[in-house]
Amino acid sequence: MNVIESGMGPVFSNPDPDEARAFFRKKNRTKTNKVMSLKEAVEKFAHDGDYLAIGGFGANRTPVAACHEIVRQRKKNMGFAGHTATHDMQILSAGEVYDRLDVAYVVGLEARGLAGASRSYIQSGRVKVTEWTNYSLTMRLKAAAMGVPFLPTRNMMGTDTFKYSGAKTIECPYTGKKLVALPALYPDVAFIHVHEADIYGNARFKGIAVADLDLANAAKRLIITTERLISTDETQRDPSSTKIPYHVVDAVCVVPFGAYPGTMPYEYFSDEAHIKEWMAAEKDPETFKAFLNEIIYDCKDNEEYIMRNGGFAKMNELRALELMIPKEKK
Amino acid sequence: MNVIESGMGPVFSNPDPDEARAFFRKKNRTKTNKVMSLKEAVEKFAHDGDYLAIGGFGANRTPVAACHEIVRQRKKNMGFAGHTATHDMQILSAGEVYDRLDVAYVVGLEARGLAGASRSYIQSGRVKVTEWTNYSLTMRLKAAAMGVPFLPTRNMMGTDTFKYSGAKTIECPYTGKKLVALPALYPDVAFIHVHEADIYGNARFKGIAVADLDLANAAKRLIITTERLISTDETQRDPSSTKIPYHVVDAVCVVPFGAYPGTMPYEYFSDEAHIKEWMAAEKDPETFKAFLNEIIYDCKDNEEYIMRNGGFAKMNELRALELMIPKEKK
Amino acid sequence: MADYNSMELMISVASRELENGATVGVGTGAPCAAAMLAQKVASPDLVIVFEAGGFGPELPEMPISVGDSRTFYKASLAGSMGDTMEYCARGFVDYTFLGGAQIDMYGNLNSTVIGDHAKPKVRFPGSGGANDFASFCWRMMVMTPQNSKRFVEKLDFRTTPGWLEGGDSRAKSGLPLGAGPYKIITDMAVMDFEPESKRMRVISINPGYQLKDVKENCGFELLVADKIKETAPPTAEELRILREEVDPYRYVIGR
Amino acid sequence: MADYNSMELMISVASRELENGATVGVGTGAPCAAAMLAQKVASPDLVIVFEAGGFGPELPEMPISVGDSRTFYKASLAGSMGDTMEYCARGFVDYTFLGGAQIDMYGNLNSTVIGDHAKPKVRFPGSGGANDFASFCWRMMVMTPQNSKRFVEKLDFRTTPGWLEGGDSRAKSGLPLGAGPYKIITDMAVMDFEPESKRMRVISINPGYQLKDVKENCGFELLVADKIKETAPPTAEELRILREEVDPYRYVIGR
Repeated sequence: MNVIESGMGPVFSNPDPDEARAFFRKKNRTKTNKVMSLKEAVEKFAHDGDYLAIGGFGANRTPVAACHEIVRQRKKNMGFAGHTATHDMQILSAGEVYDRLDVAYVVGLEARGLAGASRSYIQSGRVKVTEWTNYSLTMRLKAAAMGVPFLPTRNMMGTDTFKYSGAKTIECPYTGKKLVALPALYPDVAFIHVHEADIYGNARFKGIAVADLDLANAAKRLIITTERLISTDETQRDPSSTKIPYHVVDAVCVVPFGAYPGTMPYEYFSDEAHIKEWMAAEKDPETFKAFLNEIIYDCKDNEEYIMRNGGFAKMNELRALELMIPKEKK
Repeated sequence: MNVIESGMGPVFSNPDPDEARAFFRKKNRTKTNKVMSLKEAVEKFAHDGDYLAIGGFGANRTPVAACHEIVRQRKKNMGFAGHTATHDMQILSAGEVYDRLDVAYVVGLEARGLAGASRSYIQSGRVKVTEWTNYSLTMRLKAAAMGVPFLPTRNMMGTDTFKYSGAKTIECPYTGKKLVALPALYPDVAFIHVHEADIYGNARFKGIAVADLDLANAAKRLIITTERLISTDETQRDPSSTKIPYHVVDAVCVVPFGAYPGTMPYEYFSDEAHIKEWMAAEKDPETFKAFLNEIIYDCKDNEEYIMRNGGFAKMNELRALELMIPKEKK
Repeated sequence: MADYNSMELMISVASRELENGATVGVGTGAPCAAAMLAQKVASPDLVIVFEAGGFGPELPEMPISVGDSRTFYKASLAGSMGDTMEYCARGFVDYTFLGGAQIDMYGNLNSTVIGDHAKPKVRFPGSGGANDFASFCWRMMVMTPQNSKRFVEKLDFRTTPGWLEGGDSRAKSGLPLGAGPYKIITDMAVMDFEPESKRMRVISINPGYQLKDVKENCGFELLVADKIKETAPPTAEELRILREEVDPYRYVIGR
Repeated sequence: MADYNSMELMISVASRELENGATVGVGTGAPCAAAMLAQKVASPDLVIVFEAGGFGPELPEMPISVGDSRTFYKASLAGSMGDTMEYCARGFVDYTFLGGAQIDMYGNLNSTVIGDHAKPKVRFPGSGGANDFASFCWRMMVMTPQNSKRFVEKLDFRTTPGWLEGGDSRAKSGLPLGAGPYKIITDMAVMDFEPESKRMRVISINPGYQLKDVKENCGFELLVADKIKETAPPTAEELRILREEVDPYRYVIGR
């Protein structure tokens, strides 16, 4: 079909739905207990060179513990989908985990400011970068979830964002209008943090979905980190509440406070003080090295990280903040 | 762009997203009390010649009362999206409401058999018919919901279903694969039946969504019929449970048992005896005329229809059936 | 005279194709009965998929509609039609059972019209989700009574894709690669499709029938496998479960 | 010396553009403050939209992230990024506020890089949802301090579409018709875009500034409306609500 224009950015993953179909055909759909430690799940399902995508939105219902574990295991040369990647990006950049990056929003922390280390890593020129937008990355995951090689949208046109993307423009067969065609994105491995899941992987969360429903379907391997386990009786009682069915899930890791220091809706608010610590530590390489040892490399797991950061007292404070419970009423 | 093949069926609606954007831009988004009678809603929002689409799936969470009211008000020359249209189709055919039809599944009642009157009406040659599939109609609504003129899929190819459709085939700009391009479908008016809604139109339902989420967004005018009203405090308390937000809703009609004689999940099972009555009555024009007078034309509203069909006793029976409560335990 | 009827035979034979952990897209009636039977005999983790959005239910009884509440009872997902079909399109669904008023030698199906489309002699429901399931699911199967009016040389309307014109025509069509018709199970025999020509081929004959019967009741020339087996009849256990648990009111298997 | 600062002025001016029942896509900071102020002054039914999926919340306080729980507090929808952007793409969202490191005379924005893309002098976050909002929402507005380093003749990188190269270039680009930059609100003035050329045009000047200041602090040639008004300063009520209810900790309006 005649392509009108092509972006010059590399596409880091294969949009071919038949290649993906052959993979998904082999995925196990029996009801098997998939509960394992996050350490084991990362060892088993995340490999050097994989294309990685994670759920949530920057520092909101983000699988932070999973990002820590990926860094702790010193994974390298990964591709990464940076859709509003903020604190997650700080962590992955600190470990220099990725060397190719689909960018929608990176090196920023929204209202908090900029993420220095992420920025210097990308400015170092050691990272291949292709530009997209938040919606475009979502649509690329949706295309994969739908089993089609591309989806059309009406954004990006007329900009350098398009020029430095891997997208193409085409003409609508019905209206003759120019449209952007976005190539399907099938991540090799994805992590999504949820409120509740059963042992097979039937998972629930509350609040905004961001891109997680499409991500769950698009990812070739999916690890669920969950605040807590629930019984399969409960997921079966109310299938309308299941957001991610077990068929697409490879591992279930029980990780309380797995989104800390980010926000987990209805559970705990973000620890802004700790994120400020990060931003400060990032400014000096030596300080940052010590800081990373303290909170990641020297921690056995997320529990140790939480305990080093104030434990239950801090978590209870953050819960009160999230629920907007006035101090005096505590 | 080069179209490889084009189906020969007419496309009954304009897939142009800019035309639709101009319409949606003017839609009222203030919080206004939209509660009105179904009679008033149909008078106000459903017009002769409109393209009509309804929610649910044949005889499952289908706005049956709305179909009755449309027939009662003798609407004519409508377009209709027949995605697994079963009992709803029987009603609309009885009223000869439509004269152009996008077909995925019509004239059938699934395991129950065939709908005689719908069949003869279509066989009469007085109805323009374009062929699609269930998924294709869903995707046409999704394209409209996404504000794009078409979406690509991988079904329909190599069949007469494609040949008699309004679809086209195109080549993927990334893989060179042949794909079907489905034109966006923006219904002029749509009806969706739900369990609960507030006065502004924030609506919830349980169980399968079928195509209702995309339909709600694709429709230019949307009427919600609901089993019951809930407070806005409740919809605001739990926005994660809202399936259809008020912004897209034009009217809220409180219609208990509004899906009868179809199934309403967790509320009441279908009245198979009554549907059999229909099928029997359809066989003879005179009998059918009398039957329609009895259950539609001579009924003031859905309440009268329900009362004529056994009232609360019958509804309680159907509830027990739906919840699989053994008789002796009632 | 055997102690089972042809519907019970077809359902039992079909159910044996569904291994544990497989996914199958079904409609109401016999296909659903076959899936339920498989779940209760050898494949407890068979994932049953309904086009309206029910995914992985533990069916408490036969659904009347592929959208009624039974189709998402204790399900892993009460989703949308889009969800179901996206699972299929993504390659997640192994099998589907379909049917029609006519079938040809390549397993293409007609469920739309007899006669001219503009003014049909008989209008049938149309594709529904059949064309979608047949396009996306890896292996399409058909359970049907066999006769020359149903097994035809040429369809009045090709609603649902089989192997299209045979050979590599489907591979060239744009439909997902590697998916297509797999087994045709009739009251008389079981057919597959010859790998090169993609033509329907008799591989086993049901008890009480001869190859002659199978050929006489088919409107096109059937290929015949080198070795034809006799179809294994329903076991006592299959019959008991089918009659007592799957279809106690005999909606599908009849009396 | 006025009893308000330039941020308070910009937020107040911006908030007046948001009529009751309008929809506005915002990020954190000043845009969010303007939307909250509008809700509390004259537009209680203003529908605030966040890209991460929050739709129509009653913001209890300033969100730290466009995805935190405040963005769907008492909302009409806690949806997905796709939901939000589809609302925008469908023409449901009237306004959006965006910003950037650089802006040109057609309202195009750069939030990606300074210098060469392959090895940038400075890497900024990139589009995020900005390109999407600017493509889809009917009227894009910018609140920004004004200086020649920010208001430039040529962007280092065009992240987000304004009127592109002006004239009918946007109409020909494939972007949704009729949408584009609407007002630019700075610490010195308010600009709109001349309908034919689509070039930035001064329409009102803020108290305490002269046209001369506005021109000197802009890296490209500004058009000037026939009648230039003085920008109406924040009212006492606007300042009270802004300081006491919208931003009591002065995260945005500063001290």
